[in-house]
Amino acid sequence: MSKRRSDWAQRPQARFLRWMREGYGALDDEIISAVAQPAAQRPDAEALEEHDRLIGTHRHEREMALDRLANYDLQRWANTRGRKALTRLYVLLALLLGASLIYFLLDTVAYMPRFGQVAVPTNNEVIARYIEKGLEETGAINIVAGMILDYRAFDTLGESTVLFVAACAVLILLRIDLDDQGQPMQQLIAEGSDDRHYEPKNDRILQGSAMVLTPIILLFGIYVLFNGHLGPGGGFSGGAILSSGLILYLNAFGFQKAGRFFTYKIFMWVSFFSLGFYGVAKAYSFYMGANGLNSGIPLGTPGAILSSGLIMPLNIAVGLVVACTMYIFYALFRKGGL
Amino acid sequence: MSFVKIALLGMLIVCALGVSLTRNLLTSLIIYMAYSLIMAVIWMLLESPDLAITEAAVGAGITSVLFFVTLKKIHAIKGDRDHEQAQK
Amino acid sequence: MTLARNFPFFSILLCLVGSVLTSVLKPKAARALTVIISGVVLVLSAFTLRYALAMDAAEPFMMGHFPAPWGNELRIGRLEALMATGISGVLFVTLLAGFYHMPAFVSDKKLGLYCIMVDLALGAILVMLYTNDLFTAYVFIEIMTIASCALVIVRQNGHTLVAATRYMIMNLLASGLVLLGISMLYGITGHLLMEPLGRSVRQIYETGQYMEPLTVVIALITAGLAIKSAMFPFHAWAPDTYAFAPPMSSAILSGLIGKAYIFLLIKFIFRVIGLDIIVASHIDSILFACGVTGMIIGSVMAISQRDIRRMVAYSSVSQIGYIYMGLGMGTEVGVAAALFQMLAHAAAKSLLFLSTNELTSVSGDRKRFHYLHGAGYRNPVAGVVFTVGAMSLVGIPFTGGFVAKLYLATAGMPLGGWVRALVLVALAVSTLLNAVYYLHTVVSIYRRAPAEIDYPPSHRVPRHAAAALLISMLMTVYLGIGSGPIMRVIESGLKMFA
Amino acid sequence: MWQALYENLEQTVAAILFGIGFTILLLQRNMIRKIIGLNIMSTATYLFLASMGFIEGRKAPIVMDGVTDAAAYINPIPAGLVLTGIVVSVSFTGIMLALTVRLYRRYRTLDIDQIALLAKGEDLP
Repeated sequence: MSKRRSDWAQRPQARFLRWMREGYGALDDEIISAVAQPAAQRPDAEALEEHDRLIGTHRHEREMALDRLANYDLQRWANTRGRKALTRLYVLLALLLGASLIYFLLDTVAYMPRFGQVAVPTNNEVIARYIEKGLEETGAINIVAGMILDYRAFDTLGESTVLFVAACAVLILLRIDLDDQGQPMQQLIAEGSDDRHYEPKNDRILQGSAMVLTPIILLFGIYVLFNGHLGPGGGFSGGAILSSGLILYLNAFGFQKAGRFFTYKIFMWVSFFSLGFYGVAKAYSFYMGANGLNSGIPLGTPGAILSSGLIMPLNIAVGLVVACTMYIFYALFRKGGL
Repeated sequence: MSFVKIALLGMLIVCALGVSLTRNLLTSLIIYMAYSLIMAVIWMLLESPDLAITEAAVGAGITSVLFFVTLKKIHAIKGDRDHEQAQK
Repeated sequence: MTLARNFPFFSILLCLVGSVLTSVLKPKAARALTVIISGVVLVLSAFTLRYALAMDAAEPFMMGHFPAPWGNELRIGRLEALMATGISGVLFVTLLAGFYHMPAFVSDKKLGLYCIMVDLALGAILVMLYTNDLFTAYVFIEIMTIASCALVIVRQNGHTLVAATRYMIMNLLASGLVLLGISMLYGITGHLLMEPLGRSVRQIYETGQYMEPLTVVIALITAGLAIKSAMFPFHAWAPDTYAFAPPMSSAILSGLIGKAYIFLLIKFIFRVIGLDIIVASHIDSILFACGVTGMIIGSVMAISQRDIRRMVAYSSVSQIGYIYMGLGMGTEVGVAAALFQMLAHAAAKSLLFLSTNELTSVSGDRKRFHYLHGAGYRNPVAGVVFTVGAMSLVGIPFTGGFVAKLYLATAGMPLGGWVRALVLVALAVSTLLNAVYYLHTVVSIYRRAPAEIDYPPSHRVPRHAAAALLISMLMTVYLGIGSGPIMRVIESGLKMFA
Repeated sequence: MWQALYENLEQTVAAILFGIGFTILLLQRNMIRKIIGLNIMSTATYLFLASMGFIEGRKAPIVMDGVTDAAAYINPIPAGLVLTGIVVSVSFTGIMLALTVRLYRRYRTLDIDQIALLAKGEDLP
């Protein structure tokens, strides 16, 4: 390009003026001059006004042309050698970053307290009280359950809320909305968001084993759920086991049969009641605790199934939330609804 | 430090590298499942049965199911597409 | 034992239970409930502020029957109450002014879910303001991340999907760093609550044992929170997210959610680590450098945009730079100035995003500047409000932004030679650049509209929305005129922090 | 240093895994692998956290035979925290996968860079 740069329109002050007037960015000027002819010949504002008036009607087309050009350049650049070299540079840098991160972390680990020792900072008065007083203060045999549902129950409330908010976010992303007639939107189904046409496959082996396994899995899930304060397990694992039983049933028998007992309404109401119960129950206990009042919830005999105050109901509530969330994740991924 | 623990920890690293280095998505997913299961065993060794049961149910179970159903959605599992074509 | 000390807890609980309740309501009722919740939270926070102003030292609030190192705790102090009042006030106004045009961006069926996300985001912000426990903060960081991702993707087009994916990847990376930091900190101190943590960290600093991990912890958590609040070199996710999300979501994301992360960082610096240890580890110099660079580069990027939404989005990067410059000064005065800038930016930025939307919608949803000519006449309220917001961010006297810049400059004065020079030069250059792009926009919305472009018939803005916009404009002006009492609350609140 | 690393073997492995996950997240352009990288990163953190609670020769924190002596059981706090963490990570995995499905449905690819390119030129005539 051996075009003379002495044009008034190319000077910085003219660019600035034009930019104040018209609004395209000063830094994009190069692209503009590649598409459009230089604006004015004579160095005065009147000519610019004139020019403005002339191109006014075509402004939209020009903007579009600029966008197309920029995009074309971008797409072409994506296949050039420069881009490939840049990608290689990025890979190298990322590897370097990862390696240096590992190095720094290892260096830190070398200074961390030794693994498995008694005299580490974490072995302090906090866990002494959890272990020694945990049984009488929370009534739970499983100290972890007592800790997460009584001492640090606010974290766990947050955690159930994480599940709820995740389920809602996936609903936003994947649910196929019904139109006014209550029919699913055809366009979304055509996009392949629904694979209902795969079912029912009526796979004998699958259905037979599901018949046997589903009740066992569900029973085991309920056992883990109800046993959370007595042994390993609790709301999260129990809920996940329950949902895996439901998913197995769904896969073997199809959405129609599963939809008889699990609909969107049921999901919302179960979540509503479980989380609402959790929130209200814990709010009561937080309020009582913060204001120095006795909550008056009996702890029962440690070791009995009906013991340790609120922990078992809370476990059940958490379990229901987890089961519903996981099941609805699966159902939404499969067909965008229940 | 028992031999089993060292072997398991070594396998964790191998699995993590394997996820990145395999070509097939399904393979890397299955390697990730193995990774989760090994993690569950390690938690059992670290005397945290609560974690082990949760990791086995949530990490290796539900997460993998979600991954698989996604792969099915994006037709990365080959059988499905054939099935679809056969139906048409 | 007054009832007022329960108010922070009540407001958090209200948000969480309200969000669950929202899930079973019809969209219209859900919308009303969300607005009511934010209004009630505003009232409760105001009462908390009154209560906090009357007390001598910050109070812990036990979440349960167990005191500090054992159970979760909230903490009620002046600064927390002030920020909660400011943020819920801005949110209330934003919801009033923004909800009526949501149907243009969100399908009716998904409005209920959107309301859930707004409630939960408010709840998470409140928890991060009030909490006294690092792990609780982490859990609610995750809630906030997911909720804010959902705030972006309710508008379902390709751009928001890509922006949300970027946003999620960066933010989850940051969450990972924060969690690693928290677990290392737990490993070397054995505590998760802030008071005992602060004591243990002091002990580590004095004895020198585990000092190396402590430095790494500071780096990890600071980096994580900096990524989440879009500090300059980590801002890559921000402009697209802010530009393509529905305007109300952009206002919430940029104005409020980013501030909650920064507030948590300030809490971490003051209450867990201690300002002197941060200064000794030189992390503050890095924050300072990033802040100053961000101020300039964000403004330059904003100038080069051809689209008004992207311009406002990039200006947010530059404004976050101001906050980090204040933080990076490593003095209490600097942090106080940064806190004031947070309030000023929260008020001005939400107003800018909302009025920008009004301006573009009277111009046929076109965001290029030359289509906006005359938009200030087509919708006079939005024009005036945008002008005031722009003036605040540029730093014209009698607005919040001016006072914030003044405080920042004053805070820079006592610092050593070249740092002081850098502060002043950066403030001057950035102000100049801000003036260039904002005044250009103001000029272009008040230019005569060209006759060839046909604009849609102008719709009436509902009265409550116009009133809300005007109220938020008055808030910005109030921050500029009545800044004295607010600054005194901030300073005494910072004293209570230690 | 090597001796210390060997003694803290769990934490060493966790640090390496965190780095690997981080690198996968940065390097891989395939969304599914990115998500796996995220998961590896978070599980590494959980391993790091859980290893801090272990004390040689002590039992899992489930009260047996009424013994409530602090010297009998390991630290229950990391277990509780990791439990929370696992649930958080399954939630964000769900969301990321949902995003992936939506992106694939629109752009028919999993490569995030290509998706970004396609999205840029999308609403042009």
